[in-house]
Amino acid sequence: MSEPTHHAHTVVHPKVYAAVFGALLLFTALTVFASSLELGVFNAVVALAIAVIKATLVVLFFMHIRYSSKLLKLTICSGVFMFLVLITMTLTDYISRAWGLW
Amino acid sequence: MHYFISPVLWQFLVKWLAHFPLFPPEASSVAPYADALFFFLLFISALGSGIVILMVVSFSVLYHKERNPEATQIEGSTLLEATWTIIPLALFMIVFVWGALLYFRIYNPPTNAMNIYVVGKQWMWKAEHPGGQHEIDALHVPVGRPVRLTMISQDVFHSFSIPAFRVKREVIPGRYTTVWFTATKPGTYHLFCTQYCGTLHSQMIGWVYAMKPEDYQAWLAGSTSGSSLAQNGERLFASLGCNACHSGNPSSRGPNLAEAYGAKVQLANGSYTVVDDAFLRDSILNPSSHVTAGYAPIMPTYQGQVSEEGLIDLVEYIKTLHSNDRVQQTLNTSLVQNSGSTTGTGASAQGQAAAETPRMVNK
Amino acid sequence: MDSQAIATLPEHGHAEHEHSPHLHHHFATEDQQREASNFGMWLFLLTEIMFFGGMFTAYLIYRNWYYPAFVAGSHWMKIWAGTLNTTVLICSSFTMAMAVYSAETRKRKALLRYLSLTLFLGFVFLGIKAYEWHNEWVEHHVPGLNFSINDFTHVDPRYPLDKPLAPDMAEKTQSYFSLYFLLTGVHALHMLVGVSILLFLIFNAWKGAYTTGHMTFIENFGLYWHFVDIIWIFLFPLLYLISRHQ
Amino acid sequence: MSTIISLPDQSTATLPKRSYLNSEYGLKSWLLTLDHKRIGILYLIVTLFFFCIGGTMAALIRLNLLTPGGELVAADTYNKLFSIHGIIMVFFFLVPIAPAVLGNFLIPLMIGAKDVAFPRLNLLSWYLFVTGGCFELYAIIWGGMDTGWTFTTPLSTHYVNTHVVSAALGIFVAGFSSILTGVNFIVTIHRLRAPGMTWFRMPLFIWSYYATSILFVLATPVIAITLVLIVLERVIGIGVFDPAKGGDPLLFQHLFWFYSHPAVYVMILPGMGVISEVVACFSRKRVFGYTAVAFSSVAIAVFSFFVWAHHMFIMGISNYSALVFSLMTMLVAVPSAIKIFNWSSTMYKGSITFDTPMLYSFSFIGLFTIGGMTGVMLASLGMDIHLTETYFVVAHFHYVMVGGMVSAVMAGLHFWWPKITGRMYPEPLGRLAAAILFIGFNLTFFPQFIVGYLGMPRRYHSYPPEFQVLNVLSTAGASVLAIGYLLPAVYLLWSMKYGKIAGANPWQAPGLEWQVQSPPLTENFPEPPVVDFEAYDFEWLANHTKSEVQTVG
Repeated sequence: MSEPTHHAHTVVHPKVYAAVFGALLLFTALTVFASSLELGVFNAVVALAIAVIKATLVVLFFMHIRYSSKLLKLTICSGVFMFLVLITMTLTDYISRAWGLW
Repeated sequence: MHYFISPVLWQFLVKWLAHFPLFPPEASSVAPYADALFFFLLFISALGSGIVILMVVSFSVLYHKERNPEATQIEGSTLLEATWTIIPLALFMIVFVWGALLYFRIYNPPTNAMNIYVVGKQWMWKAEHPGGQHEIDALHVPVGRPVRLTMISQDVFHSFSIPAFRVKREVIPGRYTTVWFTATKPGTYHLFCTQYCGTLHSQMIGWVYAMKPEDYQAWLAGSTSGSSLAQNGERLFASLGCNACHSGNPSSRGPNLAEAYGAKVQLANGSYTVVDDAFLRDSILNPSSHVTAGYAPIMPTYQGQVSEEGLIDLVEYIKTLHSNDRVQQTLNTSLVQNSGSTTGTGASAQGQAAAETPRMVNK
Repeated sequence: MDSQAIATLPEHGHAEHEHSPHLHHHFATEDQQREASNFGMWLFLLTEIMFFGGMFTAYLIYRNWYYPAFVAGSHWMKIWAGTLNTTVLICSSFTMAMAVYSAETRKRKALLRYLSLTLFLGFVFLGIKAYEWHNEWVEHHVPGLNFSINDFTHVDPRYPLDKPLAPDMAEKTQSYFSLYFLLTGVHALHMLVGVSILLFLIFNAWKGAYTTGHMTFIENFGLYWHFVDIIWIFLFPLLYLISRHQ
Repeated sequence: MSTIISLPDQSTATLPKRSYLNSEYGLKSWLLTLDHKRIGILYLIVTLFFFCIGGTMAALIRLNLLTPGGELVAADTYNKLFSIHGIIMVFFFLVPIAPAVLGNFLIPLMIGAKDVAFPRLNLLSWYLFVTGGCFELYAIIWGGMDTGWTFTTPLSTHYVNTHVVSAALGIFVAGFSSILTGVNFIVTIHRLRAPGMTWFRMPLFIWSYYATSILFVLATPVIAITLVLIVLERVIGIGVFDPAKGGDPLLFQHLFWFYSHPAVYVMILPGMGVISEVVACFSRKRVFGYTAVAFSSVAIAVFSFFVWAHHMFIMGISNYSALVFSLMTMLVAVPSAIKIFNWSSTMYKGSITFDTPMLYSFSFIGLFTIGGMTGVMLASLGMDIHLTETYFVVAHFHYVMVGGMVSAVMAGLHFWWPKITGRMYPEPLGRLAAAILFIGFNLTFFPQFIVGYLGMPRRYHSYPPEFQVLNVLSTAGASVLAIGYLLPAVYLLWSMKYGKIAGANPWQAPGLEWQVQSPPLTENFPEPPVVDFEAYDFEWLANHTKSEVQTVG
C-alpha cells in the first residue's frame, strides 16, 4: 500500500480534552460578550472568527485530526474548500449584479 | 424513383423536401456577428473531429492486427501531449473572448434604443408600446432602429427568443430583464418561449413583424388604444395617491420625481445608484430597501396592489416626467374632487379619469 | 474464508489479528479496517458539510439583501437559550470525547457513564430547542404555518430604540425565520438521529461490546456527534448573535 | 520483448465449478448478499428496468413529434413524458449505471481487493436506490410530474399540481445511494489496493471512478438540500425560492446546477475509464500518456465544480459571473480534448482488432468529440444566447450522455460480459449492434443540431411546420436506435445460457480482473495478489502466460 496502514494510533490524554473543553467554554462566553458590543461590521467578523477557532479546536482535538494521517487532513481541507467555492462563487454573482451592464 | 410511387406522393415529397430551411434567416444587426462566430466554431469543430477521425481511421488501417501483429509499446510523448493541450486551449481562449464580445454586443443596448415592454405570463406574451399600443403574442418593430425590450414575468420563468435575430433572454418573475436588437430585414419572424413554463409552453409563441419605418408608423397610428402608457401611469399615479408625497414641492415627504429617471441618487444607507426601470419598479414594491437619503422610510409597499402592467405604466410615467406641473395639477384636481362632496364642485376630466382608474389596478 | 491466504501475506503476518472476530474478511489487518472506516466516516461528514453548505449560502444571500429584517428577527431569539444550548452541546462533545477515551482504555463503567451523560445532554439540548420553537409558535413566527408580521411593524417593547420595520421589510422577516427553522430543524434532526444511535450504543456498551479493543463504531459515532456540535457552533452566532446590530 | 500471447485453446474451457454466481442460490441469497459483484448485478437489473421506462417515454416523445401539431398525446401528457424521461434517465439510469454497476463489479477486482470497503453500506445503498425508485414509480403511476427534470422554480413549487413532492423525495433518497457508493469507492481505492498496486499502477478505469466518487461525495448533498427546499416550499410554503415572498428563484438555479453540472461528469467520467481500458486492450498497447489521462480525470472532476452557472447565462446572472463561468467552462474542455487525442494515439503502432467493445469505443470517441465541441459552442457566451434552450442543447447533451456514455457503457458491458457471466456473446451480432447504434444515434440527434440552430425550442409539444422534415428524420433515426438497444438485450440474454464458454481471459488483457477465473469466486482472489507490473503491461502478460504454459504443459 502507498499509505501506511500501521498508523501509530495515539490515545489523547483526558487533560487535553479538559483543556480544549475549557477553551471552548471560554470562547462561547467571549462570543456572547462580543455580541453585546457595538463593533459595526466587526461584530460578524469577530463572531465568525471565534466560531472558526472553536470548530478548529473540536476538529483537531476532539476529532483527533491533529494526530491523524495527511490523507484525512487533506480530505477535510478539500471539503471546506468546496464549501467555500459554493458560497463564494454564488455570492460573487449576487454582489457583482450591482455592477450592472458594462 | 417516381416510377415506383404515386406521382402525387412524389410531388408532395419533393415539395416537402425542397421547402424546409436548414439555416435561419439573418434579420438583425447582430445575426451576422453570431453567425460568424458560429461558422468559426463549426470550422474548429470540423478540424478537431477531422483530426481525430483521421487518426482513428488511419491507425485502424495501418496497424490492423493482420498487418501489424505485434504492438510497439510507447510510453507517451510530453511534446505531443503539450501540443494538444496548448492548441485546443488557445482555440478555446479565442472562442471565449469572441463569445464574450458577442455577449456584450447582444446584451448591452445602445442608449438611443426605443423601449418596448414585454410581460410574459402563462401562456402568452403581452407587448406594450410606449404609445399605448398593446399586442398579444405579436411584436411590431421598425427596421433599422435599435429596439430595447424591458421584460418581466407575472408567474414563472419564460424565455423570449427570436431565432432570426439570434437574441434570447430569460423573462423572470420579480425582476426586469432586457434584450435589444436592430431588425434589418422587413418580414415576419418566429417568436418563441424557450423556457419550459407549464402545460401550454409550446403555445406561447407568436410573430415578430419587422416593418419599414413608414409602415410601422402607420401601424402605430392604426392600433392605438387611446392613451399612452405614460397617460395610464399618470392616472394610476393619481389614483394610488402617489402625488400626495411625490408632489415635487420642496417640503413634500417623498423625493421629487421630475427628471429623476437616469439620475444618480444617494440612498439612505449611503450608497449611490442610478435610477433605472428596475430601480423604479423595486422602489414601488419594496420601498424600504430603496429609501433616498434625506427622506423618512414612510412609503407603504404596493406589493400585490399593482399588476405588472400597472407598474410598467407607472415606470413609463415617471420616465417621461420632466416637470412637476402635471403632478401638482392632478393633486389639485384630486383635492378638488375629494372635497367635491362637500363643496359640490364638479370634478375635472382628470379627476374623472382618476376615479376610473381602479379598473386599471389589479387587472 | 481462506485465512491461510492472509497468513501468507508478507507485510501483514500478525498472528493475533487473524482470528479477531471483528475483522471482516476483506481487510488484511484490523488497523486497515479501522483506518478505512474512519476515512469513510470523514467522507460522509464532507457530504454533510456540503448539505449544510446550500442552506448557509441561502442564509448569506438573504442576510445581505434583507439585513433589517434579519436584525429584527434575531432580536426575538433568546440569547440565554442559545448560549445555554451551546454550552450543553460543548459539554456533550466533551463527554463524548471522554467516552471514546474510556472505550480506548477499556473501562466499561466509565464508558457507560459518559455515554449516558452525552445522551442526557442531547436530550437537554433538544428540550431547550423545543421550548424555543414552542415560543416561536406562540409568537406567530413560524413561516408558512403560523406567521404574522405584527411583531415587526410595531415597536418591540424590549428594544424601544428599534424602529419598527416598514411592512415590505417586515414581510422579509419570513426569510429569516424560514432559514432559522430550516437550519435549526435540520440540525435537530441530526441530533435526533444521534440520540437514537446513542441509545443503541449504550445498550451495546452495557453488554461490553466496545471495551474489548474493537471500538470503530463508537469512534465514528464520536466524529458524527462532534460534527453536529460544530454545525451548532456556527448556527449560534449566525442566527442569534451577528445580526443584532442595526 | 514480445507481446504476442499464445494461450492454450479456450474452446475446450468449461465454466469453473465454484463462482460467485453459484456459491449460493435463491432470491434471498441475492437480496441479502454482501458480495460487490452480486450487488453490481442487482444494480444492473434495476437500472435497466428504469432505462426501459425512460426509453419508452423517449419513443412516445419522438412519435408525438412526427407531426407539427403533436397529435399523438395532449400537451400536458407530453410534458409529463419528457419530465419522466429526463428524471428517470438522469437520476435512475445515467448516474447509477456506470458507477454502481461496472464500478461495483470491477473496482475490487481491478485493485486486487476481496470486496469494497463497506459491503453492508454497499447493499444499503442499493436498497436506498430502490426505495428512491419506488417513490419515482409511485409518482409516475399516480399521474406523473410535469416540471421537467430541472424542477425550475417557481413553476415546480407553485404552478403545477402533479407529483412533484414524491418525485423530489425519490431523487433525494436515491442521492444518498450515490453518496454512499462514492464514499465506499474512495475508501476502497485508498485502503484496499493489493500489495504493490501503487497509484500509478492502477488502471485508468480506477482513476476515473475515483474522480467520479469525489463528485458524488461533494456535489450530491447540495441537490439533496435543494430538493428538500422544493418539498418544503410546496408543503408549507417557506418561500426561499419564491419571488413573491422575497426569495430568489435564481438561487434555486445556482444550487441545482452546483450538483447537476458535476453530475454530467459523473455520467461521462466512468465512460472515459471504460474507453481507456478497451482502447488499450484492443490495441495491445499501454494507454498513450498514462499520467496525462489519469490527471485529466482528476482535473475534470475538480474543474467541474467551477462551471455550473454556464446553464444560467441568459437568466440574468451578472456579467462578471458570466465571464468567469464561461472561462472555467473553456478550461474544463481541455482535459477532455487531451483524453480524446491520447486515446487516438494509443492506437498508433498498436496491433488492433475490431471486436465489439472496440467498435463501441470508436463510436464513443466520435460521438463524444462532437458532443464536446458543441459543448464549447454552448460555453461561448454570445453563441449560447442563440443556442441555449433549443434543440441544439438537447442534441449536445444527448451526444455526450447517450452517444458518449451509453456507447461507453455498451463497450464496458460487452468487454466485461465474459467476466460477469463466464460466457461470450455472439460476436457478429455484437458488431452489427454497434454499427446500428452509431448510425441510429447520428440519424436521431444530428438533425436536432440543425433544427436547434433554426431555433426550435426544447420541450415543445407542437412546433412550426417548417421543422417537420428534420423531426421526421430524427424520429426515423430513433427507431433505428431502438433496434440498436433491443438487439444487444436479446443476444446478451441469450448468451447467458447458450453463449460459448469464455475462459478466464478471452481478450488477453493484462488487468488483474482478467487473471482470475470467469465468473470470479465470491472472494475474488483466493490469495491476495502481489502486483509487480504496470497497468496495461502486455509484455508482463506475455511472459506470465508463457511461463504458465511451460509449467503447466
